[in-house]
Amino acid sequence: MKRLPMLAFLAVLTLLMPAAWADAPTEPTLISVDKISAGDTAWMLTSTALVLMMSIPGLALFYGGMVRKKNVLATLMQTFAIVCVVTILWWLAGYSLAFTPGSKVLGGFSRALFNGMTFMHDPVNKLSVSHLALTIPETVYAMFQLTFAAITPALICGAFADRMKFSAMLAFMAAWSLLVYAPIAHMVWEPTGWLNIAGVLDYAGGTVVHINAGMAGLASCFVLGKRLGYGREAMPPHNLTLTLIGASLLWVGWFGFNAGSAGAADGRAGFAMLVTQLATAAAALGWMFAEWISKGKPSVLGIASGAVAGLVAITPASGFVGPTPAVIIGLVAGVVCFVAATSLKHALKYDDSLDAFGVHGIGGIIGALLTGVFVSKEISGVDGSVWIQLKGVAVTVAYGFAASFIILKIIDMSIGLRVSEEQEREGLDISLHGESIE
Amino acid sequence: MKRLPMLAFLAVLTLLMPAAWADAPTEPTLISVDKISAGDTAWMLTSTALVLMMSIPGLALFYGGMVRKKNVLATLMQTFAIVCVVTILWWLAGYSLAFTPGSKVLGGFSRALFNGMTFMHDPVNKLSVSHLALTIPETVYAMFQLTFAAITPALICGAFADRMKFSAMLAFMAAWSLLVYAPIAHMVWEPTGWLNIAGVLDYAGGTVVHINAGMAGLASCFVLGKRLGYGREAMPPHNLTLTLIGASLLWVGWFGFNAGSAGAADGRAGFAMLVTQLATAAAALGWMFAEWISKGKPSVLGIASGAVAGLVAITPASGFVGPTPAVIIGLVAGVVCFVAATSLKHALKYDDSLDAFGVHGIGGIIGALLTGVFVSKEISGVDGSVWIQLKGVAVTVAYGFAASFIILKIIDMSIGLRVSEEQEREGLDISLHGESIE
Amino acid sequence: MKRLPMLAFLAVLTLLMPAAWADAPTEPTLISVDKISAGDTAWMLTSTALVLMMSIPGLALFYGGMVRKKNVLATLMQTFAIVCVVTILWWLAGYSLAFTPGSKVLGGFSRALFNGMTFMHDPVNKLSVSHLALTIPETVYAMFQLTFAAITPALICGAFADRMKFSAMLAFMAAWSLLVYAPIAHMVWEPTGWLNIAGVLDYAGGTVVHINAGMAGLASCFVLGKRLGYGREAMPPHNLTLTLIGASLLWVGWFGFNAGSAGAADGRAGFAMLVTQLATAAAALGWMFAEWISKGKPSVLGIASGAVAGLVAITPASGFVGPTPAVIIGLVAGVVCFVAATSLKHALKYDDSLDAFGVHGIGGIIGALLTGVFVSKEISGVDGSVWIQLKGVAVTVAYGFAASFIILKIIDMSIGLRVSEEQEREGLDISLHGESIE
Amino acid sequence: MKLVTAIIKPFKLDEVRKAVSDVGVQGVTVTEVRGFGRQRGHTEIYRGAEYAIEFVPKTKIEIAVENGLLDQVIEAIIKSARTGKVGDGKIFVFDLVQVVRIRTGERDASAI
Amino acid sequence: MKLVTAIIKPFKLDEVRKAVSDVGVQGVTVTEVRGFGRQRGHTEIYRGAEYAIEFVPKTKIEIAVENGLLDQVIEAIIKSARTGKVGDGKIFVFDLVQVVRIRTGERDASAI
Amino acid sequence: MKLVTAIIKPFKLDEVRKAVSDVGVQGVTVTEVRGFGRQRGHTEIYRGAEYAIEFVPKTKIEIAVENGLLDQVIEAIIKSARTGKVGDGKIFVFDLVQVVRIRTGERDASAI
Ligand SMILES: Nc1ncnc2c1ncn2[C@@H]1O[C@H](COP(=O)(O)OP(=O)(O)O)[C@@H](O)[C@H]1O
Ligand SMILES: Nc1ncnc2c1ncn2[C@@H]1O[C@H](COP(=O)(O)OP(=O)(O)O)[C@@H](O)[C@H]1O
Ligand SMILES: Nc1ncnc2c1ncn2[C@@H]1O[C@H](COP(=O)(O)OP(=O)(O)O)[C@@H](O)[C@H]1O
Repeated sequence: MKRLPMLAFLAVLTLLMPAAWADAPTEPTLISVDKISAGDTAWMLTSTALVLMMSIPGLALFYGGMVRKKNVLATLMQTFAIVCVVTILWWLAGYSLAFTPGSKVLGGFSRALFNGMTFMHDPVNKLSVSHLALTIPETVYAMFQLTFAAITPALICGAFADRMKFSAMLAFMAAWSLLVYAPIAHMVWEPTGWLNIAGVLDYAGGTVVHINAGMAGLASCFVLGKRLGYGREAMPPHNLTLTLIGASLLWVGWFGFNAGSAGAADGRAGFAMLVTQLATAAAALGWMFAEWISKGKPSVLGIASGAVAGLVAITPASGFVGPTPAVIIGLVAGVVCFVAATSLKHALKYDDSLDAFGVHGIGGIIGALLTGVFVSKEISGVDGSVWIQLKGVAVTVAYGFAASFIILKIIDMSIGLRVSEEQEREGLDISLHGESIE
Repeated sequence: MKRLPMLAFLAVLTLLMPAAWADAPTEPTLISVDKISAGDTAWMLTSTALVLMMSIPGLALFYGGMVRKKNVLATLMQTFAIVCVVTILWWLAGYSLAFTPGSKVLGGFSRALFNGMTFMHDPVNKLSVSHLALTIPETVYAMFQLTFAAITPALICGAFADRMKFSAMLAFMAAWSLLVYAPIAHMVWEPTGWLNIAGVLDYAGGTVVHINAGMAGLASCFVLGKRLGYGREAMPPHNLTLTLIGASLLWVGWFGFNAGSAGAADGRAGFAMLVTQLATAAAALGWMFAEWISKGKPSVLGIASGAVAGLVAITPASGFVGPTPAVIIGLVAGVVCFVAATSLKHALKYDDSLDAFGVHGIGGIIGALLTGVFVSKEISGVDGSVWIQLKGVAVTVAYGFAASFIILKIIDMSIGLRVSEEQEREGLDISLHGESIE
Repeated sequence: MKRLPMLAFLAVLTLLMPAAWADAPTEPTLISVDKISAGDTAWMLTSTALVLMMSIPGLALFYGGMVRKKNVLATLMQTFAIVCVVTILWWLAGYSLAFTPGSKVLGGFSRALFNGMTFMHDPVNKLSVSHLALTIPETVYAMFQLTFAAITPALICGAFADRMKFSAMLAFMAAWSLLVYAPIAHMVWEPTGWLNIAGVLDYAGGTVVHINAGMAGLASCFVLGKRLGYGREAMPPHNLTLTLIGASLLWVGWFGFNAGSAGAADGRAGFAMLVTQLATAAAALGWMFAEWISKGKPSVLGIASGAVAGLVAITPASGFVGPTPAVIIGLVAGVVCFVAATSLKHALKYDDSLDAFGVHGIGGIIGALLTGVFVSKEISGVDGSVWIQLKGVAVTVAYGFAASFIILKIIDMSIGLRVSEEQEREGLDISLHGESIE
Repeated sequence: MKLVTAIIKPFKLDEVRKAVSDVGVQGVTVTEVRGFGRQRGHTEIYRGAEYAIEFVPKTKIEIAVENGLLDQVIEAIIKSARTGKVGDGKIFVFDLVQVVRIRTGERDASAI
Repeated sequence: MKLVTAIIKPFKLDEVRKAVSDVGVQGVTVTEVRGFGRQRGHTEIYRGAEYAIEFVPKTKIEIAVENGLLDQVIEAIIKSARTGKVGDGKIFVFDLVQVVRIRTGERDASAI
Repeated sequence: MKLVTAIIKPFKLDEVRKAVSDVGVQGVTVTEVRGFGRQRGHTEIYRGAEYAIEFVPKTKIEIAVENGLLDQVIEAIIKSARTGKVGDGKIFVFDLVQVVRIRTGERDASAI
């Protein structure tokens, strides 16, 4: 997203505003408050709340319900703590590194500590806006992007559930947020980023968020190894009620994620929401029927997983494609992710415990590529190509995996990644947090 | 709703726009993007998210907490799957059948596959709007209406909980959505619909949604019969915590349902939200005190049920009445639905397991009739009458019940509606979905 | 809030509107509908839904998860019933007493029964607005304020969990809402209120909501005494999953609470949301690390409690301070509230069961005072001082405690406050409500 | 005195309780258990991972009786608990050396 | 050796455990059970449907003891578990044929 | 006939069940219990309030066997349940006066 809606706003703005305006700023700038659209701002404030709700409680519950009862609190805590840590890092440097011009691969420090992000009250009546969203206050844009930066590392937790030390998890996520998320976001979304210049399309984060998190997840299950007793002991989800609540809140919140990525309450946002709904439903049914046919029963975990796979796959495409392509993208994602999570994983014998890679990695790749196939110039005003998309995917896959792998190895060699066998047996709730649920 | 707010917008619009605009379109049309109100769009995007949240997780939890532990996942799955199926049907034909002119009883196929629903990017800068909401993109209007179409069949599930086959449930809901929901919605809300022409008032769906679902529920408990051991074995709700979460999310989401039915962020929406809050609180207290007095204790299930009864009853009235009438409507609904769910049902000896009819059918009828009594011309700009309302109620009661009954019988004779006795005993979670909660 | 954003709007409005407008109304008035901002209205409708979600299910779950299993439903019911009761009282007189001019300490009855709150439909096209929010319908402003009035008494419940009669609880909350909440809200927020005139700054309710509720909580644990077996029997939280869901929804909803207190979708709202996020994260981490260091383990209850402490502390400051002060306010609140809830309470030996005072009272005082330290004239257009803040705190502490204490004593002497020993042993779910969870 | 222990199908609990009350039993203690036997469990599949749940939910009831009442109680349980399908369960009888009613300190016969 | 089984009121568990430890018991096994007896249950009403919950939550404790310790243990339980109200529960004593400590394979006396 | 009762570590259940099946046991009844013994529990801290959780989760299995099978079963349990760490649990053996299979009314040996 970002770059294109920016053009979109400009297009619209130029119709309404003094010609002078036509040449758009390329970095955060001060504008007069009356240039702010209350309508756009209202929707972006709302979208920010919705995306935060995706992480807490949405994702936390989605994962929490799938683990064993002795690990549920530890799992919820991971997402909650990640949101807190990323918030502080975003303020320190993350936002600045991702969304200020800087170089082709990383932004600068001009916005560190949200330095220069102002609202000058009457009588001055000026405030700063991001060059990526000219009709809303920069504070709102920075908050909206913060919620993306927060949920992305939290997605990774699904891969290493039940066995990572909390301290190591915090260290990994902090490093990952600055060293992996910020650069990829900059390259793909910031106009000066080289993948953005190359024309890679990623409306709401299929590449930056999902492929990126999926690869980090894959790296983590290689580095950590399997859960104790994996394959021998039964490890059924302890309470899918939580998982279904989580999936539902992810779905609802995703409207903020995708339609919010329009940066405005406009026709583009409307389309993004509509195709998100269609792809999600198609994917949920795709997974459900694939499972029903191949395993004999349609499961709650299946339909919920399918919905998430659809949400992931439509994310990069949401502002670019029409209804029918959305249904196709959803169906493909639902069926392919079903295969990835139920067969591929068991075939390749790695323990991606809650399928962070199987759903977000695979689903993200499907979405990124199909965006190139189905992008509609009418809706988005741009062209795309599978090859350019493939380039974005390849870079993210390679960098996301390698960088995550290295960070994890370093932490493992320093403070150690994995809990002791007794702790794992007793369960992380009691051993790491000294708490348990009745 | 729909027709009247449309007039409202026009009223407002005419003040602001070229005279040419005064004669309003009677079918979806293309307009220039700058005719779109970002503020109205922001609120309608938000309302859509809120109404989806009513279904998942709201309604799913409201019902899920009331069933026995062995059926909770199956109950959650029903609502979730219905949302997915209706989404696809809405795209295929549902939206077109309900909200394009067509005949007096049903719309046409002009919008099948959302055909013609476009957003033409810069430089064209036009997009399509529905003739029922001229200041927001048609995509947003279609999505908003989709969430109504999705929750309505899900409400029915409360009547046949714990005993219907999942496959039969899918078939029934698919048929019902196209054969019962779409026509009723068209007749009541689309300007060409005969009940709309007749002047039936239904602001946000008391008739279309609640009476309709309530009657289908009643039909289903006649066709399916009672749960195994009903009346003999204890069947207490297994976890009212879920039910209270569900009732709360229904309440919050209902602001999108009622205030969103204004189609805009305006004075009408504000009034709709205010009266919704008043009626809900009055009904919750009404039910609670009625129970306290007659049974000796105020219960959590009681206050939650009362709140839902109030939400149902104020739905058709929300854009038409002032504060004091809202309190009266709420009180009446709370007390009458209490009697319906606690005495009437046991007297008539049908097993409306979670009171889909007792709350939505009865509550909807109360609301529809009292709308005729309390409608305020000042607020709504229209008159109403109990007799005209009665007409709308009668048609919906008759058609809703008969059509549902027939569809159910056909499914019963073909694939069969009810699970086997063993499956029902073992619980639907394990027998239908192969899952269970700890 | 209120008074200052009002000025803000005026500032903005004056730039856009006929000079006549410059002198602002000092009481609710009728204006033409086209003076309403759809964007501001959209955000305020949304904020209202968010703040309601904070109470139900947010706060209900936050508290419900912390009690013993036998009391969870009773705890959920308290918040739900309070929302209903306060809604009716707000309509009867509460809103009028708080937000119409009246005297320096209390408003008048001009808006009792929402009398005069109108929306006159086409062709008149006028509606009433509050003098405290001139760009949104008065219905929306009254609803937004209603959600504040509803959550405040519900916060108190944390102090007397597991031992108060439901009937006594209803009586206390009804009295408290009219005799304590309304006057304090009037004094602090209504331009004619003496603390407002004195220049006390309370953007979103640190004083009115949190200190006020915290002191009532403290009073109630003195009047009621400890839970049976307190200190001897183990009383661990039965299900922190619920508490974490609650904390998460409080966080998300708080964006409506703080950013909504701007009364508009503008730069002020954006800043309020941003600093809310920063302070919350800082406080959550502050509490977590303080606990980790002093008790050896970081707990889920700890990080969740810290987040709430941060939300409380930033509430009065949210529209007044910049990012870095927000982080400082959060850190201080997280650490100090940790000490208050874990040591102070045990030292002073009162049973503030779920730390209503420890978190809301202490956190509110910290926030109110630090607002005086960090207020930025650039952002808010006003100056503040710790001494003026201290005045506001002192008045609220004194009046809130004394009035609550007296009301409780009167109820205790009349109908009695506390359940019988058997009821407390058996658990309130069964003894008061005749229900239980599996 | 004897302690009669029966493992039964959970949904039969109410019937059995009534049946034994009818023959004069005044107290019963019930425990939720899981049973493994001829009656097979079921399989659950989560994202392709199949788990064979070998244990079936059962309910265990314990009744202390005087020798005189033993046979009637056993008969009552058999009659009320039987469905004829595999998994109906078992009855185990033990000798009781001593019984005490905590409230009164009464022993044996009078304590039951 | 004997196995002492006591059905007590749940909130008495800690007291009883301390009491038996004081007389030298080193191990206890506890089970959550539901009891039917002189003490009545309660009724729950859900939307007009009344359910009589006949069973009361109880806690069952099992203690293997050498014969020498039997009487002291019984006394300790009676003292600590008694409230004097109906529902205080029962103590059942059984003969133990054999006891084994799994960790060491020790038998009988030394295994307790 | 004897009833063999074993208190074991929960995660050992599957192994033990397989082990006893291998020596010919056809039925087992399992109960979730909590144990107090040499193995210590843990502490939980909630907002500064420390709770010592003295009881450790354990699993209790009950197996009715004919005398002939007794020793093999005990051996099988010891082998499969042992970790060598404190808390491995205990085996208690009782005399069974009578066994009935509810479905068929069969008694004793043939009922097991
Ligand atoms: N030898 C045994 N020891 C202990 N419990 C047993 C034994 N055999 C059966 N059971 C219990 O009885 C239940 C029913 O036994 P099963 O063999 O399934 O059917 P049936 O009772 O009809 O033979 C089992 O689930 C188990 O709980
Ligand atoms: N005959 C019995 N067999 C098994 N358990 C019994 C028997 N009688 C009582 N109990 C258990 O003891 C508990 C207390 O007994 P009850 O009759 O209620 O009070 P009291 O122990 O004071 O006589 C019951 O809930 C039940 O669990
Ligand atoms: N005297 C006893 N009576 C009943 N149960 C016992 C007794 N001693 C031990 N147990 C049970 O056995 C379990 C293990 O015993 P413990 O002393 O912890 O370790 P070990 O079995 O290695 O000696 C305890 O948790 C308890 O459930």
